[in-house]
Amino acid sequence: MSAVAPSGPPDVPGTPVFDGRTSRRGLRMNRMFMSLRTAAARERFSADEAAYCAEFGLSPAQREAVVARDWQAMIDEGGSIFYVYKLALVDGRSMQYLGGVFTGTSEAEFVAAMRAGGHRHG
Amino acid sequence: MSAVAPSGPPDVPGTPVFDGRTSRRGLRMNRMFMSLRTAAARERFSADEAAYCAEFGLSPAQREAVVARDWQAMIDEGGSIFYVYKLALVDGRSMQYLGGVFTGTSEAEFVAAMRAGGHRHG
Amino acid sequence: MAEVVWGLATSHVPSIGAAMDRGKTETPDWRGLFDGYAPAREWLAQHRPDVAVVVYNDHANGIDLDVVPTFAIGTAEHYAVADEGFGRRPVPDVVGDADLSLHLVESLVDEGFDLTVFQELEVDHGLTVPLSVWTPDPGDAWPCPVVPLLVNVIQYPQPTAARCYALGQALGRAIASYPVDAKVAVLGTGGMSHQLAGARAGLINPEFDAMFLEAIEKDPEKLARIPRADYIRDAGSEGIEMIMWLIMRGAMNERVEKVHSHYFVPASNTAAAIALFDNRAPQDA
Amino acid sequence: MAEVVWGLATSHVPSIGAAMDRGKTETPDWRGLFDGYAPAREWLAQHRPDVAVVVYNDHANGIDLDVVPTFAIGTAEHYAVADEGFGRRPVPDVVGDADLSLHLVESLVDEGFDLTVFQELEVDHGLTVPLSVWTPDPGDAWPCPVVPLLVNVIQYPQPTAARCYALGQALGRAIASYPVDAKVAVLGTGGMSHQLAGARAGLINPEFDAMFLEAIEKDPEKLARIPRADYIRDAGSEGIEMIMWLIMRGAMNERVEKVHSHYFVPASNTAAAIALFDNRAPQDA
Ligand SMILES: [Fe+3]
Ligand SMILES: [Fe+3]
Repeated sequence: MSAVAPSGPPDVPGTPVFDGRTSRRGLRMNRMFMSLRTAAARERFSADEAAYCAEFGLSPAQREAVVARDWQAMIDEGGSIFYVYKLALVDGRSMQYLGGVFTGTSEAEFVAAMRAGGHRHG
Repeated sequence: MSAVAPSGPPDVPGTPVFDGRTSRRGLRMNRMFMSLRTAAARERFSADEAAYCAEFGLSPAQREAVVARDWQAMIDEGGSIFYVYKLALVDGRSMQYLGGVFTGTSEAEFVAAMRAGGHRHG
Repeated sequence: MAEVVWGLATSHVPSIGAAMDRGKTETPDWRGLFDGYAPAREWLAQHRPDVAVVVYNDHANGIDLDVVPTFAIGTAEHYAVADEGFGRRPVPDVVGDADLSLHLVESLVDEGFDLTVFQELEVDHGLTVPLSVWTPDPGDAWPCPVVPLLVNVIQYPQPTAARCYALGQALGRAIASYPVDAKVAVLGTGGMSHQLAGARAGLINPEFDAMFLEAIEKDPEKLARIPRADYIRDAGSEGIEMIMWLIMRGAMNERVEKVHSHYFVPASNTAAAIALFDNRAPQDA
Repeated sequence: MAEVVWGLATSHVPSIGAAMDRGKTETPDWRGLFDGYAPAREWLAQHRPDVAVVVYNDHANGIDLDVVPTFAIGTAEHYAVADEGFGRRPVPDVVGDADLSLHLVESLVDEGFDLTVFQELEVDHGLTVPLSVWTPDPGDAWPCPVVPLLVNVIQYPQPTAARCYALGQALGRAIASYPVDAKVAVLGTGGMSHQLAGARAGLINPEFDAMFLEAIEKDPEKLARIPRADYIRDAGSEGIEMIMWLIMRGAMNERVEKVHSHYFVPASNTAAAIALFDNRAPQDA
């Protein structure tokens, strides 16, 4: 049987790739994020964030990242940006705000950069 | 664009084929059958079968088939045999009993026929 | 027999829907985008299909990460619009076309595409924003029933661009064999270049986008040969969703006629585009 | 690099598991089946692999009909044994091998197989009965970790036999490229001829089964060419699940050596069989 190796997840600096391994790491946390679509869940979450995280089985590192709103740590701990964004919405934060966080600028600066054509590739 | 027609579900006399259309028809009923895996669900079902069926959104014909234990009608109304079987288990019935029902014999006769080599194809 | 009459490629950024829902399409931030939609919308209003296949991905609303299908298709008669967290978009629910869905499942599985069948599904902005781009004022109902075709673009390994294009070609053959005299539209959604997380967040690559916009019309095979890693590197980790355009394009004829296209930066964090193709262009002999 | 060391085809009828769980393997009804397992079990006890891929289908226990994937693969570290209604089988839970699962996902999607990924899964008799056939007394744990590979054999359109065989061949290539020095077993489950509902309930076709048992060893391509309709007609509406054996066989070498096979009627409503193949037979130059 001839061997065909998979091409593997790409390694692009500055680019988190949400691959199968990452998704396994983040499964419970992402499930928790997705649960925040209902008002009832958001209320329970806000009443005791750590307890809500424990209910979903988050790891200590994940729970700390969530409670501290350490968005980069959430990504590092297996968060998918589309799921992490559900938590941002709970806080009334926008994707531009997150873009600022990830690039070390303010939301206003990030928005201005986007209006100026975005961060150019290359 | 050249047209490629699908081969389509086979038409074999005496052989219900559980195709996509059948599965759509039976979706709610099959969901109800699958729910019967827990003791709590079986208790609620047994307490008021019609109400339990209504809760799952079964059609009147499906509900009647279930309540009357009309196994053939359950298949006709979109039941998958693996799901219908969950109801048989509630009644303490075996797959051989169902085989008897579908072939118009008793369970004992069906078992005897299987021991004698089954219903020969052809 | 059914026929693909047009194909529409369009971004599905949620803020495009939000701008429409909140009456902000004339603001300085948004006017440039929506003005660019106008010619396509006019043409589309004159070319109403009987049914549309919308190729899209879900974003933590209709499906979760417990089950990640590479390709999935809805077979329902009705798709509710998802509440993504703070109330559902004020747009009509989506009417399905189970007959066409089931025909497509049979055709595509026959051809060796390993579809997952969703018998029920709530649809999110990935599907409803493209419908809004097409039909800004649907009233009580969208112009026609819709078959949702979902692609995993979120979790690596996504299908390759080549596999998406091949699926599109098989989709075209499947539509052509549908024994109903129906005009079918196909929408490929997502893109263009963008990346939401990481140090490259805010990435825009207008050169890649221009190349893609040109080639999606004239040389889709070239795009089908691009490896996933190159999409992620050049168009950003979320820009890879442009592979969904290739499914739309694959379902069309070799030669299509561009009705209109428009490119705009930014739609929130994203380069946005629309590209509308008429599938009734004369073909080479 | 990993290597497929053996392949086992076996029925997964729930009553086979029940007979074992209830100590009925020596009764007149069952002795003929279990006696036929003995030589295979002895050989298997001497050839313990490091990990096994079990190709099977679920039966209304781990997954429902809301979502019907053509091919799905579990990527979990642990798979609980499902309670199918009246208590779970008294057998160990299944330990997964997420690393191998993720390698297979990447390899197979790269090759154009449109897998669905199950990040969590409860496994039913379709998977646990084959493990019991292999290892009647597992004690606290099955002999090795398991990767579950699920096939839609319940809802038409099932994948074609040809597609299953092609998936098996790609699975073989993927295992061969796994950069771990592991001995891998592959189990193809289900069959043989049977039909549970309809006027043909109780159907057994020993001629078809004999042909299949012979060809799965020597001419799997012949089996891969059989249309689904013929499987359903000749082997019964549930007998079509034998297409799962082709995935196992496809992952093996062109030439395999049969260690043992046995055919028995009836296991409740089904013709049952076991066929064990050594993948280390000498190949043609
Ligand atoms: Fe998207
Ligand atoms: Fe089975």
